[in-house]
Amino acid sequence: MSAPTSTSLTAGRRPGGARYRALRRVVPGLILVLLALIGPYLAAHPIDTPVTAPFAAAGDGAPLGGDQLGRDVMSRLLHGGTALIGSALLVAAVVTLLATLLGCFAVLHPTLGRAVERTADVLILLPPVLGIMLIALAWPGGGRWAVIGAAIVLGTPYAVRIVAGAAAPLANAGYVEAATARGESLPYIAARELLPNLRATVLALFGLRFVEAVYIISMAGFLQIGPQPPAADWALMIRENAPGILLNPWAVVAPSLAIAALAISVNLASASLAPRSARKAVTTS
Amino acid sequence: MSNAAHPAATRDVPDGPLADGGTDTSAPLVTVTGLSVRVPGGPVLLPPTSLTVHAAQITALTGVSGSGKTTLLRALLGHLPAGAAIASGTLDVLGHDIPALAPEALRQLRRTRLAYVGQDPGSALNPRMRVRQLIAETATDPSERAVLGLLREVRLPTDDGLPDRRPTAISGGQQRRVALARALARTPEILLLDEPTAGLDPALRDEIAQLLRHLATTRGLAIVMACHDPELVATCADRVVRLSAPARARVPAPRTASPTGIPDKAVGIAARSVSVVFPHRGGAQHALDAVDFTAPPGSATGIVGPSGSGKTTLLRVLVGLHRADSGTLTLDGQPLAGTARGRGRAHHRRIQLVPQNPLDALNPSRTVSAALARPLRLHGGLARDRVPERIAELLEQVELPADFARRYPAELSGGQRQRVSIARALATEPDFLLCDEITSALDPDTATGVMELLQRLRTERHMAIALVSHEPHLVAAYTDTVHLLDAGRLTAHGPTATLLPEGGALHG
Amino acid sequence: MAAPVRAATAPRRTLPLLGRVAAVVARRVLLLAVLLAAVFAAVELLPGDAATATSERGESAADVAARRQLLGLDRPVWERFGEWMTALPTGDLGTSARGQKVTDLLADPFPNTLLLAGCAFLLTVAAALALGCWAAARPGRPADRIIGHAATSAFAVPEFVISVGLLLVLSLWTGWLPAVTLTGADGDPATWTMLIMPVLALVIPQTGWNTTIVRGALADQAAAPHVEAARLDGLPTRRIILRHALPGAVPAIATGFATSTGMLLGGTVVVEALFNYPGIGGVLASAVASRDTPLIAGVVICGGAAISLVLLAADLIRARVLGARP
Amino acid sequence: SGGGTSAEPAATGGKPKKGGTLRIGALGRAGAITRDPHGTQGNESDYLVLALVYDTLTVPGAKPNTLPRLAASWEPSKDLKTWRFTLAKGAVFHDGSPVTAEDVVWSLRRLRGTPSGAARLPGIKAENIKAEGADTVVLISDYANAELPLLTRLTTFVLKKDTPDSALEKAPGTGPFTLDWYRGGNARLVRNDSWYGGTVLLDAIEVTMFETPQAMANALLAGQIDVASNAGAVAARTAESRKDIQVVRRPNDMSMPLVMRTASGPFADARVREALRLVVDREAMVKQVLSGYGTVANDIMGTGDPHYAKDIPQRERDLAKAKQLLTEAEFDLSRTYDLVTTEDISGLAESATLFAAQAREAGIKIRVVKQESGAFYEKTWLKGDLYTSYWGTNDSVVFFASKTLVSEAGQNEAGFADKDFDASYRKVIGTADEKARATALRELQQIEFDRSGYLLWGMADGIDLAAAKVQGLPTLAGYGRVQLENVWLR
Ligand SMILES: Nc1ncnc2c1ncn2[C@@H]1O[C@H](COP(=O)(O)OP(=O)(O)OP(=O)(O)O)[C@@H](O)[C@H]1O
Ligand SMILES: Nc1ncnc2c1ncn2[C@@H]1O[C@H](COP(=O)(O)OP(=O)(O)OP(=O)(O)O)[C@@H](O)[C@H]1O
Ligand SMILES: [Mg+2]
Ligand SMILES: [Mg+2]
Repeated sequence: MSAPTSTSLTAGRRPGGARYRALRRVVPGLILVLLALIGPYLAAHPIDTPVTAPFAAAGDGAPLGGDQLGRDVMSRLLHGGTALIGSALLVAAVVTLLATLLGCFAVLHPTLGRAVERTADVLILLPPVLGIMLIALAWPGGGRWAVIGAAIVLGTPYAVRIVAGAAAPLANAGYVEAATARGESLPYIAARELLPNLRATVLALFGLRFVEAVYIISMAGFLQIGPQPPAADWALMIRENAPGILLNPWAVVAPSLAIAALAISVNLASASLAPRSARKAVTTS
Repeated sequence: MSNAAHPAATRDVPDGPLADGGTDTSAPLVTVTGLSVRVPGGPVLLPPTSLTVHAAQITALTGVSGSGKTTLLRALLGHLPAGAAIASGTLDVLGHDIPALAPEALRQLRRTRLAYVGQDPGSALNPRMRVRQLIAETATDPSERAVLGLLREVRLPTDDGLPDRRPTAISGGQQRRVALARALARTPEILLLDEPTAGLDPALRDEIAQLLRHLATTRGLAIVMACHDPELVATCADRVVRLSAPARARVPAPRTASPTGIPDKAVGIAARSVSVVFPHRGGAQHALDAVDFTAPPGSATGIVGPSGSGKTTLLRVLVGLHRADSGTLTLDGQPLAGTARGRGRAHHRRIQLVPQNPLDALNPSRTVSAALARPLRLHGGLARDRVPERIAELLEQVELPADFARRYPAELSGGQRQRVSIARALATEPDFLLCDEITSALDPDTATGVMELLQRLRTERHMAIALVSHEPHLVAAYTDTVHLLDAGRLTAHGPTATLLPEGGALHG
Repeated sequence: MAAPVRAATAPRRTLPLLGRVAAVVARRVLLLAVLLAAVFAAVELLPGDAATATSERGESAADVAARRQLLGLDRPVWERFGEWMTALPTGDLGTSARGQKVTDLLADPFPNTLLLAGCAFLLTVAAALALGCWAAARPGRPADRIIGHAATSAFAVPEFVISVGLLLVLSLWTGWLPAVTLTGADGDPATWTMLIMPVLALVIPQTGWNTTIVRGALADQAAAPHVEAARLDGLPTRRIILRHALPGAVPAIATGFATSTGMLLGGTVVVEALFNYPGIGGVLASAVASRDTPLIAGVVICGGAAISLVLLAADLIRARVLGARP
Repeated sequence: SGGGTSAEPAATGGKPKKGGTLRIGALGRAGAITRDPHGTQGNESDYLVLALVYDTLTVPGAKPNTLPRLAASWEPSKDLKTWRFTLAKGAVFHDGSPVTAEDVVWSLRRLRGTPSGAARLPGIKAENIKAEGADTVVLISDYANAELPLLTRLTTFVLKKDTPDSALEKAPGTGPFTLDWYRGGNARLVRNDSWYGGTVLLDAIEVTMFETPQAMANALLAGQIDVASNAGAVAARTAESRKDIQVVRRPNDMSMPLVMRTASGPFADARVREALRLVVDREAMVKQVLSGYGTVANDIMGTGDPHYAKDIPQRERDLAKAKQLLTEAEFDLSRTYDLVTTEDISGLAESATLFAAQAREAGIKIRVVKQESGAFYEKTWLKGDLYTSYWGTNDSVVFFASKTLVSEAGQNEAGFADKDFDASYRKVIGTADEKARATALRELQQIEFDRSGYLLWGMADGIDLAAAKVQGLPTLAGYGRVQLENVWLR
């Protein structure tokens, strides 16, 4: 029997095929983000100039028809993703980061853990919509930033709970105790001992938070908080054009599809980045 | 079944990878020929092995740690580790070609004819179900009478409410037997056991050995067990299959023990009158009750006591993972902070613990080399380019090949993990090494090797060892003094030779 | 031989159940009070107040000031909060900025919203559990992937988009269901068919969210040793999921459902507007627009009480499930 | 004066027929419900119910724009300060008791006593509202006011004398319908057989309150209601393809002017204001913002007035002239100017957005700022340099002159102070002679056209949707749409 060569060891652990598959799942998300970024340059018309009748059906000049002012839905669609994707990414990143930090420290530091738990308990009683209304109204002119702030404040407590829940069983693991006995600092233990084992949780959380952020931002748009006209924003487009849905369904359907596609592709990407082994599912063999 | 009546007759089959029950007339239940398992393009988990198993026989799989015992059992069960695959050979269990079996047929096989009890059966019991439900769930006859009968068969009491308790409310030995009853409930033809007695005290071990013998005889059951406990093999196995390990690092030549005399009491690590109380609903439990402990530099101290007597708790107090409710700690006569956070860098380096459970002692998402490099950099202040060299050295000390540095813990066997954990503790070059059951997952040869290493470090570097162990012969052989604990109290302490004559049974 | 039964679990059952429940309830009530104080303070932070918000064209500054005094807005917040809180136990929610009793304003819409959100909640629980278990039983297979993506996108698409879609398909194009809710003299929806679309609009996104959580929690449990062991015992997948994986996943799932309650109540603001459902959502929207502190607080306390009840149930379930573990 | 008939029926489908229940939807918000006839009616649904149960002294008409209702006729004194209103014969409350001048006086004084009473009955003090005999009510204005009857058209609902506040919800009115039940904005009204104003054909009216025009339009499309009141242009276009739905257009319903501050700021120069008026593309605005459901306007408020100056030439887009005027006025083109708007009514924010785009073509940089309604009225309205406003009563030039244009007006949105305009206004309201008044009115409108702070690009039609069976719907602008007493079902 021959001993395995050391070079084949690493290759065996992560076969090229798996890496390729992971890449393939990340690509749709990247393409969409890229499209949203360069979309404004592809748009045929400016976002605030009418080119056709209000809610005109799809036709020449406006492949997806006109919106409530007769502006080109297609051009607005190409313009409208940037801000939504940007804000949702920002919210998801900040919430995930905060939650990961607080969650890890909370399980390692009981006092902080209790404080976080109590805050989460109170905030969970506040329906998110009411929370957005209050925060956005308390900060008039905050516009998009107010909504981003609200989404972060409202999303963090629950996210902290998820991270803390996943980290709690690890906090007493032998390797964490070994690190403590070795004299490692709390930040080191959180970052190097806990975090690597929470990759799956954190990435899944990021995906979920992104979707949640899209939801909250569009909800805020519907409640007339956040981005202001004539901004081309997918959520705003849905809201503004909803009355004309029977006249030009595309004005509503296209941004809705864009939001759904965005959510799916980001989730797909975050799921494929998560380590396979850490998240075992019920398998039959 | 003819041989069920005289099992002793086939007991002393010669060891060897190709051991074959040539004397059996019945058709074998399991036939393994030249089976080898490996990660494609990666390491070998099991070198080519052959094996036949007959009804009413106990087959013991032995071999050094990492030789593939667990892997073979999992292969028989059709449940190889992720990424691993059968490289060669055939595998026939109860007339089925396991690797080719459809998932549903495999499930049926496991459900009715093949039972497996893993290395840690306690955690394999659903903590939310009662003992009674656990057994009825897999039983061919789930009636009350049959369930109680099974419990009696594994020698569990049925009249003190045990059937209505949950797994968390019974002791480790009882859990092991409940798991066994659950496996037997489906009236299997083959029973696969992985390390059925690891970490149990000798009394429990003997009881389980008897039980297995009894089951094989009365039920005509074929038992295959992975086992590194020579005594268990000696008392109950009909045949022994010795797996040869894949190529491994050189075994260091055993050195003669040169125990130093008991030095000056003022130096070394000491605990005075330490008490630890765990609050429990409706009362408190004294895990430690005014316990004194001393370990001078270069000494070897055994800590012995039945399960739950507070051994682990004492070590945790010493290393600062648990703050004692009362009592004082000193190091070389200087006060020692009660928590690791309160201690200085030097203290962290000087006192190291090898924790009890090898399964979670290593961070699953960091490689062996990362686990070893950190203490080297933190405490050794080693230059970056010197680190790999030192890691290889440490691995070699615990008899692991240097290329294991790149592996993740999931790619190691139980014993290999335990040795990495020992190597990590040694990386800081500690003055006091606190060892909590460090040989429970190791076969005798490897265990001896590790103990010899510690012995050598004792003499060379004047390192003190505190050794918690259920294996009296190890305590007897490698310690000079011993502390006896019982229910949180120190019942006796003194020279090992007087307290543990010839390593005899201590308790039970 | 064996060690005695561990002391950890035995005395648990002896604690009076009533006392434990009382403690949990007391904690929830306290949390609700804290939230109310926070909301009161937040409304104070909003620019403008009820007096200016309810003013109309042509009113002079003196008129506004007079009304401000009439509404008691010139007194300090804490004084008004204290007054409001002490009246609470008597069932008095105070007087709105327009001078109506808050209890009267909420008497009709709140039960309607409870009906809507309650139906949606039950449906969500049932659907999410069923879909989540179904997907978890087929990890990595097409059914699992489809459910996963569908759940994500269902959750990403806000209620108002789903409402519009449902309206188009189920009512305006096919005429199967009434487009809006009309009420009779008793203030309730005239027919039960009017509930279908609002309930669906709430259920679809929330089911998406909860299916994701159920699926994740089950996947986490699947890695637990006893679930793995059950698999090696050859038990059928269905039984493994229902009997071995699900109980351990319940705490995480219960927390997920509890958060859902808040989102459901929030979603009613939008859904009620689109389907003209006579609920609390409309009251809340206009109360926030007119800075009507007592009315907002009234809505918050009703919603908070409903959420608290669900959380309480979650607490009890969690205590029961975790109680089995030391 | 006095006389004439109520609104013209929208469509005639044969001989009016008695019977049937009309299900009508109207906009309203749950939190803004008011049952006080003299309170602030934020909800159209509430106003609709009140207007059908209670009567005002006069009602809006097409020509003349003030028609008799509870007051059968009115007569001014020579100095146009004292006005005598004679009550209709046979007017009784729903409980059978006759309407007396005392009841009317009490109701008007109650109205005058509300916080916004001074704005609703300007120039009339509470003590100057008096009864004269059983059927004559005397209103004495502080100044000569030829248009005083205009003020009595909208909220002068008459209740029985001394109705306590606690009994308001069930207080009997005098209107064509009596209240069956009311709950959370929704109501059912049944025919008042003893109404003095004529025969009412409908058996009952069921009012449903809708939070959004969209929900209301959907209800109509799904056949759940018969009339969607004020449903909007988009709903109308959606319904156009449906044969079973009629679209009732009520011209001159809503004005959405841009207000430019004349008193100070960048638009104080009349040339700048004129330039902006020349910049706007009125046709495009009507087409895009109103979906074509409206008419181009000429910067004069009150387009529905019978005396509206149709002879003043329509201002057209002229970018060259605009640029020239801007240069003459040394207008700073490098700056970005904020145009503040709200979403109070649909189309408002859109008009601002579109105007900003059009202004850019003339080199003027305008940024649209949307404010929340409360903040807008507190911070911007009456104060801002450039903002959108909206008015729903557009059948009187004098109304706007008195409320928003004369220099001392309480709601002078643009801070407009023009001696010539003030003089013309005084002449209009102080002159009894029809001819002299008409001349002054023409003059007043010319000034408004030339240099007021308003940029009125167009007028939105009021749009009601109705099932084909509904006949006799009102076509008057603004609150004229609540006059449902002549409606019948085919
Ligand atoms: N997933 C894996 N990937 C790579 N190598 C593995 C993996 N699992 C186990 N191995 C290697 O396979 C060999 C056999 O492992 P196995 O667990 O069968 O040993 P064992 O005989 O049970 O040892 P022990 O007595 O220590 O438990 C070991 O050398 C181990 O390092
Ligand atoms: N975290 C804890 N909470 C509550 N009780 C505990 C805890 N840790 C240990 N105990 C209890 O304290 C006692 C001593 O435990 P300890 O782990 O020190 O025993 P041990 O001697 O190491 O036993 P074993 O040989 O089984 O490892 C036991 O009865 C145990 O149940
Ligand atoms: Mg093993
Ligand atoms: Mg121990």
